[in-house]
Amino acid sequence: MASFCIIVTSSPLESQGCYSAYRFTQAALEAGHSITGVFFYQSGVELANSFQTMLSDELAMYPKWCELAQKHVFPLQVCVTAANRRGILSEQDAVQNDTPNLFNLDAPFESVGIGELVSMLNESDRSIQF
Amino acid sequence: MASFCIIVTSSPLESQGCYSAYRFTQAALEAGHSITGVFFYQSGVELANSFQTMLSDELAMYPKWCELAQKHVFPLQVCVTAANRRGILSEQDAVQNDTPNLFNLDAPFESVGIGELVSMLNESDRSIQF
Amino acid sequence: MKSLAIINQSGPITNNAGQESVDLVLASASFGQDVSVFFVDDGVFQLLNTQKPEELAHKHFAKSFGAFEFYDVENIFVCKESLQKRGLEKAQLNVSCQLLTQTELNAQLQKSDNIITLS
Amino acid sequence: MKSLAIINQSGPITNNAGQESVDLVLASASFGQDVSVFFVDDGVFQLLNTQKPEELAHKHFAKSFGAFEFYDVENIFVCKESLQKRGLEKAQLNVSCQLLTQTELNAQLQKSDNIITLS
Amino acid sequence: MILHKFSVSPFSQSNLISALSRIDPNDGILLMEDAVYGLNSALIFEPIIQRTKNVYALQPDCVARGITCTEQAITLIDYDGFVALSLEYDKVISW
Amino acid sequence: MILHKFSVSPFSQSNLISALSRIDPNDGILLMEDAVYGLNSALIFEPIIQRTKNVYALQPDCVARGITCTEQAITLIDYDGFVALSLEYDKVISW
Repeated sequence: MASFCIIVTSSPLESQGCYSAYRFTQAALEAGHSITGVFFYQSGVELANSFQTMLSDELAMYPKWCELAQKHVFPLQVCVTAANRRGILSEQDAVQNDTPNLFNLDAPFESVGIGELVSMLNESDRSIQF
Repeated sequence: MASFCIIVTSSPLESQGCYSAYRFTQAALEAGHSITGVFFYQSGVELANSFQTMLSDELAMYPKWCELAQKHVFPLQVCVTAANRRGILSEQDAVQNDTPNLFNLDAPFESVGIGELVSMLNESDRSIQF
Repeated sequence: MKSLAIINQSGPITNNAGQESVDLVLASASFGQDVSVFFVDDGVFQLLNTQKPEELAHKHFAKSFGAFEFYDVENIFVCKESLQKRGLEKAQLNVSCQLLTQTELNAQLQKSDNIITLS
Repeated sequence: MKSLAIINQSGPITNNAGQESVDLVLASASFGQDVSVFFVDDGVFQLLNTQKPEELAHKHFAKSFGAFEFYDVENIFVCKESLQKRGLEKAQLNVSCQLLTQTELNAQLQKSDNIITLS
Repeated sequence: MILHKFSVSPFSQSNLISALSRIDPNDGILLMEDAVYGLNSALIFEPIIQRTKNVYALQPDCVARGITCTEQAITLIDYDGFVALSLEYDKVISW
Repeated sequence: MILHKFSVSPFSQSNLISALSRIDPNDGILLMEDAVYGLNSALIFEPIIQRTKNVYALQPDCVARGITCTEQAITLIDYDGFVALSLEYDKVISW
């Protein structure tokens, strides 16, 4: 059995990548492999925006990722710099801005530095980017 | 002198379009033309996210658009459906969600329906999409 | 009222352009705008009647094309060259439409006051 | 420690990929990762020494390429075919680098444990 | 050996054609997302299957788009097969 | 008459080549943003200037990218010229 690091760099609405990554992760877990974690970078960070509101008949990826990560206990890490550039702020960012309630990056997503990606790559047998 | 409707459909960080639209708008105003308004649609709505935080040496388009629109008094209209899908909520959306402070679409940007685009197109001599 | 041409350039699943094109077509038409819809380049893949976006839990927004006629959107134009290049024939399309050569496409676009592309 | 290949595929101004590639290169290198940087396809335009992104108020992030050597990032590989196709020569490039044929490029990529593309 | 993964339409973007000569005959090629549209045109898939014998297409992405694969040299896989394939090769590049 | 505006790199995306035959000889073509990279290759700009005599490139976008235009048949304009051009034509399409 192998361990995977999943990297998502594509925007949820501008690419199928975020959905493909979800299906790959699901299939890997079902086959008995483990997921070291998912790292969201570039436009991929847009998936972590908790304000996303799809119409009722549209595919909503945010709750799907939350559910999968909580069920199988793997981290959803979001690059803090890439997220801030795209208007995605964690509670810590909000506190620093003196507007402690104004954040849209919440658990199970975590705001991290790029160093966390390096750690994940080193702990995983394989990385796959979507 | 002519009136322009500016349509922005490209993401601020994934395309130069949002910047090109800004320079075009500025040049049109300096030449004595008028701007009926700017309509943000598709990924273009991402420009309206008030949480965007660029590093100090990076180009920040959000304040530039706010300043230009306030100086020359033209509307910055954001399609509500496209914005909600991308995690951009107005105060009205936040009130409806029973979280009245949690919004990231603020004045001078306005959350509107697509009908406003139709009105702007009909009131303008020319439309240009970026 | 001015006329509006809406040009689809992307396939149906890769991004949200198709759905946001439908939103734009129906809203504009319901505000009385004279709307024409064009499918060019990869946009012609939105018309493929064998698509099953449900396979990927995606919404089958192309079913909304059937509603166009109730909004008096009758000008649905498809680029013949784009179809041919992609190995598609008119019988595989999910909406009644007119196939246009590149020259005819240009002529139709000249008739519209405003043109918006979705890609 | 595993080795990491970072492949740049986009020009410098159109999007944020170039800046976010530099962020990734410098952070990975400072965490002791063995990093190689590749410029292929439109990514080679990031290397053009005549660029003046200031003209469009954009940050000149390519100046950070000069810092790569201080982080021990010495493997900077450029696709020869991509340069030729775009009318560029080695003398026009802003960083000291190795030009690779397509076969050599594949061989270098085979050596890296992980590969990330930025486009 | 590398698994080269392509996700965008070869009709609108040239990254597949550009990358082809960088691919070793022992490497693998996976067509998924909009790249499966290439299965509709021999002009596109012929150079691919001539480059390597190891060519795969993700069937759920074909089904969703209404694309059928008539070329015997291309192996259709599902997500389970995709996971297995990513482990058969030493690494995956997402062009 | 239509002004056809192109913004993406013709080296990586095929929309310019695909749209070319849809352009009338009396229409105009504006190359801006990454489309100005096409000025570096005669293979790309020759078919463009053969399609119409009215070909323009946005100079600030060339300067920012370090691209020089050596082809006399292409008129360099700035943003003021872009505004004027958009009014000379009946409408603008952003491909």
